[in-house]
Amino acid sequence: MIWQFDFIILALALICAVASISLKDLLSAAIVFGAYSFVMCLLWTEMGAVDVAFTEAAVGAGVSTVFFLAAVLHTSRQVKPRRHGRFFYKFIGAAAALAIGGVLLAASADFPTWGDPASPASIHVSPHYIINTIPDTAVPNVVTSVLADYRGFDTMFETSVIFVAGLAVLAILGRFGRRTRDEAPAEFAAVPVAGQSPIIQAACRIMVPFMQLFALYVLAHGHHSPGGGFQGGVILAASFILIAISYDLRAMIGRLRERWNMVFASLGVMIYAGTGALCLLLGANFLDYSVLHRILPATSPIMARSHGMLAVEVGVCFTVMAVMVLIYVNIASHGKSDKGL
Amino acid sequence: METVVSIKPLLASLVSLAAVVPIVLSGKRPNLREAWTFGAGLVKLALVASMLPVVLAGNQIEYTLWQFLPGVAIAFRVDAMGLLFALVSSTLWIATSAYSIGYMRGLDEHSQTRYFAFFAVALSSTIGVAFAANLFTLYIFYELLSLATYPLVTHHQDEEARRSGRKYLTFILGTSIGLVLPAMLIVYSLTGTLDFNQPGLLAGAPSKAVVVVLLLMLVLGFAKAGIMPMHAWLPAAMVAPTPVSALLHAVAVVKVGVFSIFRVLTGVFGVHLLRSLDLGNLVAVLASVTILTASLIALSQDGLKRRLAFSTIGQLSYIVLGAALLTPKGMTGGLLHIAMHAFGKITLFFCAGAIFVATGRKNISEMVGIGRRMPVTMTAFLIGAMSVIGIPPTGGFISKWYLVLGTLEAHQIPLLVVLLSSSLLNAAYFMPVFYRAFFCTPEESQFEAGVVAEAPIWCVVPLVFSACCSVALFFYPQPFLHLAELAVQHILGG
Amino acid sequence: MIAPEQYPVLIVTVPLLSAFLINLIGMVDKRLCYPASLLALGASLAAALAVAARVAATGTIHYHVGNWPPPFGIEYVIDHLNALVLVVVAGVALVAAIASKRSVEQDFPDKRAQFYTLFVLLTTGLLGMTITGDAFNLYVLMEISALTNYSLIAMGGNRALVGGFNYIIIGTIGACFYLLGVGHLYIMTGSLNMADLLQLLPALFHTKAVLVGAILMLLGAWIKMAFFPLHGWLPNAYTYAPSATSTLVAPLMTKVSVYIMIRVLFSVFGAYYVFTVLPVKGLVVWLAVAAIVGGSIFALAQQDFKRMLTYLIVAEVGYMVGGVWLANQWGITGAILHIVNDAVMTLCLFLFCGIVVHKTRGHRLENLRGLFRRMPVTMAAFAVGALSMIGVPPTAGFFSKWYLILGGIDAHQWGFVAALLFSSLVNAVLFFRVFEIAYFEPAEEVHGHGAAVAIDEAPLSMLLPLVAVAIGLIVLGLYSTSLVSTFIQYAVPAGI
Amino acid sequence: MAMAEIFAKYNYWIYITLMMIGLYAMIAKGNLAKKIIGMSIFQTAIIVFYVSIGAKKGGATIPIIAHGHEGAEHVVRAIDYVNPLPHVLMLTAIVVGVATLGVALAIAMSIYERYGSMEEEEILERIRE
Repeated sequence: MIWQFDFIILALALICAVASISLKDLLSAAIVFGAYSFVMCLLWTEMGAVDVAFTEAAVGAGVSTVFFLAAVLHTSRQVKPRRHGRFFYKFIGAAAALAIGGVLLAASADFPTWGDPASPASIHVSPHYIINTIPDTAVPNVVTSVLADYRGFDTMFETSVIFVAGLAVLAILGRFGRRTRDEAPAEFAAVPVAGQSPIIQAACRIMVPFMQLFALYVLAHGHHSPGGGFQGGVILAASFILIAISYDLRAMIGRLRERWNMVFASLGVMIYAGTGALCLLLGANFLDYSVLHRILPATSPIMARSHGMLAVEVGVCFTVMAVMVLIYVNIASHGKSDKGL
Repeated sequence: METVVSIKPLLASLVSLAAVVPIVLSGKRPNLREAWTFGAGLVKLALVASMLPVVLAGNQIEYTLWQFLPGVAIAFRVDAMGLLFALVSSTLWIATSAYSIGYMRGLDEHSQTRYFAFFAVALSSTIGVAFAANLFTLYIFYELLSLATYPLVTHHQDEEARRSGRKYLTFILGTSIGLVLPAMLIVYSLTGTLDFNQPGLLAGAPSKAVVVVLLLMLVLGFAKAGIMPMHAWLPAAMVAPTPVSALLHAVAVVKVGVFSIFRVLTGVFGVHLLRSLDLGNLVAVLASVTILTASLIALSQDGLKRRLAFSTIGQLSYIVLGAALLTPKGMTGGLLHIAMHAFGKITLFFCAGAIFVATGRKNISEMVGIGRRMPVTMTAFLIGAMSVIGIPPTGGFISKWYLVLGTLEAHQIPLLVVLLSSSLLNAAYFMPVFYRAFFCTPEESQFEAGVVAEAPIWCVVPLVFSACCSVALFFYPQPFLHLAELAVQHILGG
Repeated sequence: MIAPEQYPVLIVTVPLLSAFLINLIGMVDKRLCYPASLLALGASLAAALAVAARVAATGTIHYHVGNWPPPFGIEYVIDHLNALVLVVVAGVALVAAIASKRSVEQDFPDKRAQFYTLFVLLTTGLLGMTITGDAFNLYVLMEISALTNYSLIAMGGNRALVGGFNYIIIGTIGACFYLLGVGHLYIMTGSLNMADLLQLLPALFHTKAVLVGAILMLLGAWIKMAFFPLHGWLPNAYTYAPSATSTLVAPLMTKVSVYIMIRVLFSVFGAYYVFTVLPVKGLVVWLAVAAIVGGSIFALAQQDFKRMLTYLIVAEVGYMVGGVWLANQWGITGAILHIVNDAVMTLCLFLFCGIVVHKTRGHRLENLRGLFRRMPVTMAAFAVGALSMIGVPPTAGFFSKWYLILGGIDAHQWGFVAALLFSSLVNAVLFFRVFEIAYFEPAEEVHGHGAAVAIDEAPLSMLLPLVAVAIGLIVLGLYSTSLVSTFIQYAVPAGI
Repeated sequence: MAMAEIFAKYNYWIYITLMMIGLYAMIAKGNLAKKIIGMSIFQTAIIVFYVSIGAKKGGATIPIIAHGHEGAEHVVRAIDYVNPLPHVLMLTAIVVGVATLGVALAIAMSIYERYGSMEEEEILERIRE
C-alpha cells in the first residue's frame, strides 16, 4: 500500500462525489458517478479487497451507470433551477451531515490504527476462516468460502434481495394486461431496427461471446480466484445489455425473452434455497453442504462443501444475470419493452 | 362470617349478556325477542334473590373468574352492599322492560332490537359493578356500562342525540380514563392489590396529600355519580327514550356511580383512614354543594325530564353525603337511599314517559289539568314525588330519616340544614307539577274535559307497580334495611 | 421426516422458497398465487407455533445454519422474546394475506403474481429479522423487507409513488445507519454474532466507538419504526399504499423494528450499558412522550381516516419505546406485550380500512357515513379494535397500557403517564368521532328519511379475518396474563 | 498530533466525508435523481469503511490461500492474508445498493411519468392541484 497513491485515489473519489451531486446536467452526473465507482474499485483493489473491487467494477461502474443513463434519458436531463431555494432542507441536510460527521469522527478516535494486523477484527473471527478454509471446504478463495458457506445464509438472502429488486421493478414499471401472451406487441414489430453504427455492432457481435465465456470462467473459477456468481452474473447481463445498446432492445429480447428472464431469476434463488433445503432433507442443518456427499458419488464431505458452493454460485449467477437484464429492459423501455435505448 | 364460593354472581351478571344473542337473532319477531328479555330478567332476579339468604345470614359469596396479576383479578364478591344494589336493579329491570315495550311500540321507535340488546348489556354491567370484588373488576364493568349506554342515549340518531352523546362520553369516558384509571394504577402501585377490604386498602397510606389527590380523582372520576362539576352529562342524556332515562339515569348508570364512590370510600380508603385524616367533610362539602345547587336549578326547569334530571343529581349526592358522614346511621341512610330513590324516581320517569306517549307533551307548562285526563299516572307521580321529597308513607322517608339521624350522630348541624332545606326545595319543584295537574279550573285546562285517556297498558302497569313498591317500602323496608345495616356493620366492624 | 430441531429454519425458508414458486406459478395461472401464499404462510405459522411451544417448554433454542458454530457461522437464536414475535408476525401476515384477496383483485388484477411474491418475501424478511442472532444477517433481512415494502407501497401508483420514494430515501438512511453501527462494533470487537458481542463489549463500554455504534444502531431502528421526530416518511407511505399492502406492513413493520431495538439493546449491549452507561435514558422517554402527544394531535387534525390511523401508529411507537426506556420490569413487560397487542389492534383497524376502501373506493372520513346500518358486523368488529386502541377493558389494548402506566408510575415518569392517558383520551375522541360519522350521518346515496339502507356486508374473505381478529383482541386481553407468565417475563432482562 | 497518527486513520476520514456528502445530497437536493446519487454515495461510503477494517499492513495479501506445490504441506498464517470477512459483507452491501438503486429509479421514473417532473417541489405542487 502506497499512501501517495491512496491519497490520489481518495482525492479523486471526493472530487467525483462532489461533482456528481452538483452537476446540473444529469447525464454528466451519471457518467461522473460511474467514474466515482471506478475510482472506488481502484481503492479497494489497493486495499486487497479484490472480490469487492471486481463486483463494484461490474455492478457499480458497469450496470448501475447504465441503469442511470437509461433512466435519465427517459426522464428529464437537466436539474431545473429553483424559484425558491430549499433553504430548509439544505439546512437540515447540512446539520444532519455535520452532526453525523462529527459523531463519526469522534468515534474514529477510538478505532485501531488503520491496517493494524493486531486489531480486533483481524484477530478475532476472521483468522478462523483463513486458517480453516482449506481443511473445511477445500476452497482457497476465502471470500468465496465465507460468502457461500460460512455465511452462505446471508448470501442466500442477498440473492433474494436481487430477485426482489427485479420483481419490484417489474411490478412498478411493468405494463400488464396490454400485452398478449408473447412479448411482441403490434407496435413492437413496427419499431425499425435502430440505425446504430455498424462498426460498433460488428465489434459487439465479436465481443459478446467472449464476454459470456469470460463470465462462465469467472463463475466457475470463483473458488480459486476473485470472482464467483455475482461477478459472473453481472458480466453475463452486461453482454446482453451490450447487445441492447449496440443494436436495440428488440434484438436483445429476441435472444432473452422477459418471461424466461423471470423464470431464470426465480430458478436461481430456488437453486440456492433448494440446495439448502436438500441438506435439510438429507438430515443435516440447512445449507450444511457436507451432507451432500451422500448423494454425490465419490465425494468426501469436504469436497461436498466445495461442490455445494459451486451449485449455489450457479444459482446466484442465474438470478443476478436475469435480474440485471430485467431491470435494464424495464428501465430502458419504461416498462413497455418496445423501444430501444 | 363465612365465605362461600359460588359461580352465582358471575351467572347473575352474565345472564343478560348471554341473552343478547337470542335477542339479536329474534330481531324479526318482537314478541319472541321481548320474551327473551323477560326470561333473562326473571332468571337474573331469581339468581340474585337466591343469594339473599346466604348474605342475610351474614356470609359472603365469592367467585374469581380470572387472575390478571397478583391482587388484580376479575373477581366477584356478594356482600350486603352489593346485593342491595343488585336486588334493586334486577327488580326494576323487569319493570322497565315491560315499560319499554309499551313505550317503544307506543311510539313506533326504530331499531328496537338494538335497543333491547344494549339494554341487556347495560344490565349485565350494572350487576357486575354491584358484585365486583375489587377496583379492577369494578372499573371494567363501569367502562362496559358507559359504552353500552351510548347507543341507548343516542337512540334517535339525530343531531341533538349526537351532541348529547358527545357530551355524555366526554364526561363519562373522559373522567374514567383520565382520573379513575390512573388513580387505580397509583393505588395498585402503592399497595400491590386492588381488592376491596376492611379497613381499606390505603390504611397505611404514605401521606395525606396522596390520599387527598386520590380521593378527589376517584370521587370526581366516577362521573356517573353526577357530583358537580361532573354532572353536566346527566341533563344532556335526557335526550334518550324515557325508559332509558328511567332505568339508566335514575337507577343503573347514576347509581353505579354513587355505588362505586361508596365502595371506594369504604373499601379503598376505609372509614378509619377518612376519619383520622378528617376527609369525610371534604366529600360532604362537595355533596352538599351539589345537593343545593341541583335543587335550585331544578326549580327553573320547564322540561319535565330535565327537572327530574336535576332532581336526580341532587338526590345522588344524598347517598354520597350518607357515605361521607362516616357514621352508622348516616351510611345506612345512604345505602337505603339507593333503593328508595330508585323506586321513587323510576316512578316519576315512567310517568313522564307515559305522558309523552299519551299526549306527546314534554314541558310542565303544557300539563295544566293533565290529572283529570290521566288520573292513574298522576297519582303515581304524586307518590313518586312524595318518596323523593321524603314524605311518609313512602320509602323515601325512611332513608331520609336515617340520613338526618346520621348528621346528628356526626354532630354536623350544617349538613342537617342542607338536608332539610333541600327537602323543602324538592317539595318546591315537585308540588307545582302536581298542583297544575289537578287543581285548575276547566277553562285553564289544556285538555278536553271529561276524557280519560291513559297511556298503553304496558306503560301504566309498571308505573303503578313501582309506585306501590314505594309505598310498600315504607311499611316493610326489609330486606333493604336489613342489608344496609349488615353492610354498615361489616364496614365499621371490620 | 424433518426433525423438530429443524423447525426454526423452516419458519423462514418455507415462505422464502414458496415465494419463488408463487412467482413461477403465477406465470401459469394467476389465480393459484393466492392459495399458494396462504399455504406458505400457514406452514410458516405452524412452524413458528411449534418452535414457540418448544421454547416455552425447554427454553432458548439455538440453530446453526450450515452447521457452523457461532461466531463463525450464522446462528438462529429463539428465546422467549422472539418466539412470541415470530408467532405474531406469521399470524398477522397470514390473516392479512387471507383478507387481501378482493383488494388485490380490485387494485392490480394483472400483477397478482408479483404482489403475492413480494408479500410473502416481505413476511420472510420480517421473520428472518426476528429470528436471527447475527447482527449482519439482520441487516440483509432488513433490506429484503425494506425493498419489498417500498415496491408494495409504490404499486399503489400516484401519491403512493411519492410516498414510496421518500420511504426509500429515509429507509436507506436508516438501514445504513444500522449497518454503520454494526461496523463500529465490528471494528472494535471483530465479531458479528450478537451473543459473542454481548461477551466482548463490556470491556469496551468506555469507548466512544461503542457509544457511537449504539447510537447509530438505535437511530437506524428508530427511523425504521418511525419514532418521533423521525416519523416523517410513515403517514404518506402508509396512507396511499394499496390496502392489501398497508394491512400487512402497518401492523408489522414498526413492531418488528421495535423488537429489533429491544433485541439490539439487550442482546448486544446488555441492560447495564443501555440504562446505566448510555446517557440518553431521560431524553428517550421524553421523545416518547413527544411521539405519543404529537402523533395523537396530528391524528386529530386528519380528515382522512387511513391517515389518521397512520398517525396513531406513530403514537403507539412512542408507547413501546417509552416503555422500554422506563427501565423497569413493568415498563419493559408492557412494551413487549404492546408489540403483540398493537400488532393485532393495528391489523384490525387496517383490515377494516381495507373493507372501507373496497366498498366505498376511498378512505376519507366521509366514506364511513352510514356504515353502521350498511355493515353492522364489520362495524362491530371495528368497534372492538377501536376500543382496544382507546384501552377499554377487557380488550388487549387495556392490558399493555396497564403495564406501561404502572411502569411509568414506578419510574416516576409522570410525563409518560400523562402522555399515555392523554393519548387514550384522544383515541376516544378520534374513534367516537368516527363512530358518530358512521352512526349518525346517512350514506350519501340515501336521500330523505325512511329509506331503509340495505345491509351490504363486506365479502366473507375480508369479513371473517376482521371478525376473527376482533375476537382475538378480547381473547388476547384475557390471556395476556399467561402471555406474560409464559413468554414475556423471561424476555425482560434480569437485574433491572 | 503526530504525522503518523494523522495518516493512520485517513481512510476513516474520507469515508466520513463521503458519507456527509451523500447524506447532504439525500436530504438537501430536490431532484430525485440527485437524491438517488446521494444515496449511492452514502452506501459506498460505508463500503469504504468496512473494507478499511479488513486491511492489514505488513505484507498481507489478497485472501486467496496460496497452494502448496504438489501436496507440500503449507502452513497458513492469518497474518499473511487480509481479513476476508468485511469483503464478504460488502459484496452483500454492493448488491443491496444496486437493488435499491433499481427500485428507486423505477419509482422515480413512474413519478416522472405521472407528474411530469423529477423535482420534488414541482411534484408536490402538482399533487396539491
